[in-house]
Amino acid sequence: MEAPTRSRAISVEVNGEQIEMEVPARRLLVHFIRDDLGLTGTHVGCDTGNCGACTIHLDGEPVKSCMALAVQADGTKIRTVEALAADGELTALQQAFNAHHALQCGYCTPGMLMSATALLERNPRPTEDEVRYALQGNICRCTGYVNIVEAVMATGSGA
Amino acid sequence: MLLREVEYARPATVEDAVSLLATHDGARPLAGGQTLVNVMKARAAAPDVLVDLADLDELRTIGFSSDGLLEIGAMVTYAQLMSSSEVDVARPILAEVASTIADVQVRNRGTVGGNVCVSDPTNHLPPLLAALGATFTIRGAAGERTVSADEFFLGVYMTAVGEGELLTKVSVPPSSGAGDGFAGVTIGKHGTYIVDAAATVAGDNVAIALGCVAAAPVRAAAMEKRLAGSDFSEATVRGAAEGLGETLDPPSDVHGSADYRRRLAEVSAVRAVLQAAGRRKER
Amino acid sequence: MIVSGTKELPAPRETVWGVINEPSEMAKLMPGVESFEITDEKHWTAKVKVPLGLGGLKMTMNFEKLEERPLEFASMRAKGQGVGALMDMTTSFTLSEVEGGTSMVWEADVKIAGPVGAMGQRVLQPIVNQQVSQVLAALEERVSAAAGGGE
Amino acid sequence: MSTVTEQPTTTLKKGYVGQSIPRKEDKRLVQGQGTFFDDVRRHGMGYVHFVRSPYAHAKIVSIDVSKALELEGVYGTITGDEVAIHTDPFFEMSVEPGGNIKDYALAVGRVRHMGEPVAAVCAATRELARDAADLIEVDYDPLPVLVDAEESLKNEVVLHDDAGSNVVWSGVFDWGDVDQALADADHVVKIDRLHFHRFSSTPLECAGALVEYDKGTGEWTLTCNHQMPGVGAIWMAPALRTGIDKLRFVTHDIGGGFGNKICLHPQYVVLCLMARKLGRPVQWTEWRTDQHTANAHGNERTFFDVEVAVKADGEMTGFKVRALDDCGAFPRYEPLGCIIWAQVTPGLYGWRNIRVDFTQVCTNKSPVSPNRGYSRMQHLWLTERIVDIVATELGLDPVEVRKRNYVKAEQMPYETPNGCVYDSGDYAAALDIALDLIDYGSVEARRSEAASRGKLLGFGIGSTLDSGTNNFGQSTLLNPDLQFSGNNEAASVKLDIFGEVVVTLGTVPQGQGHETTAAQVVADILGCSPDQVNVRRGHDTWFNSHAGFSGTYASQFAFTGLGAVKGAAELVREEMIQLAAAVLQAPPDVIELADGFARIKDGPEEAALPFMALGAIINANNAFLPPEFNPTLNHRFVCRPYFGMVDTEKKTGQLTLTYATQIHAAVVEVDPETGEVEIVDYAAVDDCGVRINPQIVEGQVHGATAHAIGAALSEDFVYDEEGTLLTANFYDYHVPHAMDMPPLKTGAMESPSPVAPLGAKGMGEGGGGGIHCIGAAIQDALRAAGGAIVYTSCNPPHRVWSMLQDPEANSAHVEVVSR
Repeated sequence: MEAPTRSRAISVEVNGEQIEMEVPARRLLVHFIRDDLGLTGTHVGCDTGNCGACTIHLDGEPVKSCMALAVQADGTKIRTVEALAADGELTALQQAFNAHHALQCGYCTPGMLMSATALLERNPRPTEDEVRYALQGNICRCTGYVNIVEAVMATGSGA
Repeated sequence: MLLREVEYARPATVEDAVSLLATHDGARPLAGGQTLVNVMKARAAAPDVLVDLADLDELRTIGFSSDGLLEIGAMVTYAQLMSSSEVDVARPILAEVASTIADVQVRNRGTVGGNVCVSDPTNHLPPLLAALGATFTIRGAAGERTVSADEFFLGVYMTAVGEGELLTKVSVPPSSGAGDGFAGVTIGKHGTYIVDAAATVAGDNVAIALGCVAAAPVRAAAMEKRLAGSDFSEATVRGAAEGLGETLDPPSDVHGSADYRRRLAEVSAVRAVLQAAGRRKER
Repeated sequence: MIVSGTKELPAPRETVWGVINEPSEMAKLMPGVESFEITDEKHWTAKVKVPLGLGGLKMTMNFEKLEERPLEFASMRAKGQGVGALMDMTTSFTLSEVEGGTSMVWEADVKIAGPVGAMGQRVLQPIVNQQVSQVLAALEERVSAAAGGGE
Repeated sequence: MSTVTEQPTTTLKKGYVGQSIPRKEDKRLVQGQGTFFDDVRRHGMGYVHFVRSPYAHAKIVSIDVSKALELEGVYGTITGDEVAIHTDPFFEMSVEPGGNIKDYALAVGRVRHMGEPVAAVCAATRELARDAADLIEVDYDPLPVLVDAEESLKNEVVLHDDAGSNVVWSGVFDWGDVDQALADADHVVKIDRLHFHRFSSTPLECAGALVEYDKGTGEWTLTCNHQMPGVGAIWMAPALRTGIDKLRFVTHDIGGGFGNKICLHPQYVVLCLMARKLGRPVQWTEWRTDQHTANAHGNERTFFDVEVAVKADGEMTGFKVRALDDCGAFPRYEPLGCIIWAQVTPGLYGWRNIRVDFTQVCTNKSPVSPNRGYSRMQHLWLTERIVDIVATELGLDPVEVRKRNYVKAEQMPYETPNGCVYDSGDYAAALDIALDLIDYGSVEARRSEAASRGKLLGFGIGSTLDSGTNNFGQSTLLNPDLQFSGNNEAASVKLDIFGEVVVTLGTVPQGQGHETTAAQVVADILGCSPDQVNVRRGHDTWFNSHAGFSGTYASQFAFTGLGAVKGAAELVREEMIQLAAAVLQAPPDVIELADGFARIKDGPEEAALPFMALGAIINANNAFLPPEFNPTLNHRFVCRPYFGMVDTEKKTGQLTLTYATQIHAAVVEVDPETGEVEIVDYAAVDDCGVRINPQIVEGQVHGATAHAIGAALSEDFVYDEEGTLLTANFYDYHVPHAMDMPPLKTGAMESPSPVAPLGAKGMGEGGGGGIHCIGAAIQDALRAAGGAIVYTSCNPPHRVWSMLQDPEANSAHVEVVSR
């Protein structure tokens, strides 16, 4: 049984690429993603785990990366907003966000896209209530959510 | 947002976890981290050693004990509760309440064990499990013991789980015809509760537990007695709730005064009991 | 935040007074005390790791006796400075002789600032109550030990 | 490529302007490729953490940084003593006593609000800087705390000894003859107290900056999210004892501003000192709790002794009020808030007799800064509360009393009692659209249906004006010695060598889509597609396309920002036509710019020059041009709105130029047992003149409404008597999320502005209507349960519940004196 350590070598698949790195045990996953990996699309908007701007996929599930330690991600698969249009081709959801003016400052958008992508992967044709329920953990201060909900539902119905 | 230095270990077995917890001063289990990591970010409190329970698959199972109790592993997440067929069959209120805890992201990580061991008065599960008559199995160097909800919930961030011990599972009696209810007032939809109440009506008896009004869940004993064997009509239930507020000494804060919480306790108890009574099967 | 109450202690007033008036005794009652140092007759400091359930809260507490009327009344002020919290607490004890021991009326005015304060007021009040009840339990234990077998 | 028909250049060709084209900004933002200040790294940069006061009011006895400096990886510290030596206090705008306040970049000798920065420490990593901050020992000696503005007026506890009083500014505004109006009135409605609470827009991205110091040139570069660099530099340069051009502000993408990123100069000055002291780049990121406790709150304002003159037929002829504004520990953008409300003195109403006795004081709370609707929202809330209380007390219908008293469309442009001019609008028509959207006719039926379910239904209207394009001359009504007046914004447009149109803005967008709307305007003027127009992202002082009042604030981009773009584009257009005429040997008036070509109208196919040709000639092939003909195809234009002078005696004048209308209406259901309020129907109608990009306008209405609903039902900065902020982060400061927000119905009208360059009015700060209409709807719902009067702007469940328990105690002491 290994003794507790102050830092730890972790191996994480990030957007399809295996990353090995020694990280301090106290480093938050969101800071590992932003500062160590330079993937600055994932954002920090609060310090109590309420706002969801730091939402990524961990082993396929949307989670808030500000409430996990980087060492907890050892052995997992992580997907961040940068992976959505990895081949340069925007996903239907990203295009719908543009078409429906579903973003203004864009700071909550990465987290919003990761939550909505996870929803659509599980429920391709969500109702408005299901969309709002899925996005409840993602705060936006610019849009009042009107166009975001519209864009997600439009993507769902293939409009 | 930036934690103090901390040591971290990720044991492979429950025994290893228990031994790590026993041998390191200031060691704390790390389950979903949806409260503990926030408290560490605020540097409001700082464990010296984190024992990550992520690899203890044994604690992630949901099943039934030999005598038919629903057994929920301490590391079962809220999302697992929501999608579990065993829960849906045995005690669906658990999934119903879990589905209103925080948001999708938190429910994917937050665990039943974390919720009850943090024992924050505003957490959803302590009053619910108290009303359902759940029992809590704790493993330590001296072996395993099981305690009731009254014995488990001692105060804010304080439970029967001592230094060097680990909660392994929560056992919940199947409803077998009983009706369960949960009601209260939240800060925003599906937000943190200002006051909540859980109720279960089995045959002629009702168990009512109130949350957010003290350091641990409070049983509305007088109201339970008054309702035993009653018709559970709205008038009867409202009558039985009178005076409940005065028996409480709830905190006051920016979301409500003690007096507001006393009234909400009565309103929540009535609504939970009526919901539970309405869901009884064997009537 | 004001917390108050009465506590029945199974010991004569002299014994209770002997404990609450003696800095070295009072220091031992604090939950999670690690070390303490008597500066002078009216001042002492204690290094405390308040067991907050989610992790210890390290604090240095500076105590100062304010007022005392032997066997009847004592009040003191404790200023705690630690990482994550700043505490300023004034407590008073009023003793009265009752059948079978001493009745102690206590009152504490607790001000907490800093991150712990920000973790939500509704959690703070019960935490303070818990810490106070632990101090009272320790006091009762100390007092009955002193009254029973003597030192 | 759409065909563009030729029209005189003064009015825009109907082309891209007016269309909801998708935004250019989105491509990068939806891929996580935006650049926010915290994304930018520099080699060897240090992370800064501020040590902040846990006390609301205390003397600083001593600061010991020695332990922090011994920590491995710590680069250095800055304390208040160094700030007092190396910098001067920030420039104060008020007259005495407020003008004597000393406001340094860090607390000097005394802390005046919880969270106030006391020292800064810089280290190799974020975590180390935070650890070092815990090692800095500050010894405080607590002082008595002031958290109530009325208490502050007594000056028993004085925050700023240099000022000797807590009063920042006070004065009386008296227009018309309110005493006569009250004497002639059939009813005088008296309201003794109304309170507008303290909250803020809490942009999701907190404040911060990366600051580099160039030792050789003595220049600082701030990669930051300051939304008003023009004024930021005016504060910082004198404090740092340097020239204004030594401060280069660079912004890329900003995660929301809403006014809360205007007063960042204190922390930025500390970063400048740290960068110079350590000789390395330094970076500071503010966390959410820092922003709530110490960055920017909206003005908290209490109104006393309101008296309203009402005629028998429901006409309201005037009102008087005593206003007390709490600006927190330091007047940073204040006391401008003491006059900005006067842009909308009568609200939307025609009363001519208004007296406002206005006082602003300091308290031991976070300093205020402009917050969406700044100071006008507070005053408009007062006028709407007056109208709804008058209607309730005199049994008038809230729709009728508004229609009777609204300024009428035929009176536009309408001069208000204090000399502002409402440029255009039809308030009654906008109200009708809102009533239609919310199916006003069915309200009573819905009220009884709700009652059958044990719920109290209520309907409310919130009419508001979004005054846009600030005349900084209004500051001279506060302090005649101030040397600020007028307004300006700059932009540059150039045609590059390969025919690409490049635009640089002086404004600082934080989500308003300036790159897109600017491209629409330029495309229509130059006759090309917005895709051909590259609007550079953000603001950069080195673009040299900014002016003294550059920034994005006060709902003025549509006027000054796009006005500058239009001006610059028209200069380039003129030269393109002259150049094409010279090359094509034709008179200028037969040349047209369309589809990316300069060509002879209806001329032969080959008589058309692509933009690339013009760009190439000027930039790389211009020998054949006659010596005296020297087009540059690169122009900077400053849009300077004309206000005329203000009258400091009568306190009158044009304080702003455009007035966008927003009428909101809400239907709510109140749970009488718990006080919970649910919005069951909501409509918002906007009239901001010509809409450059309708979808963007609508987005602003949605966002502003969400801010209002949050403020009306949950967002409140509450302090306890020790000055501790009880809602210090999103755990207790509840911001509406997707499930809290009701579906919003929106409507729009277009009353073009006769004064704005494009007929487009600034808009975006009119959301206050949401606070007004929800308060009115709650009051309406409670009429059936005791009739409590809504006296404050934030009504969470516990407050609505207490209004139900004791209607009398909770209603403002409203009294009607009738003749």
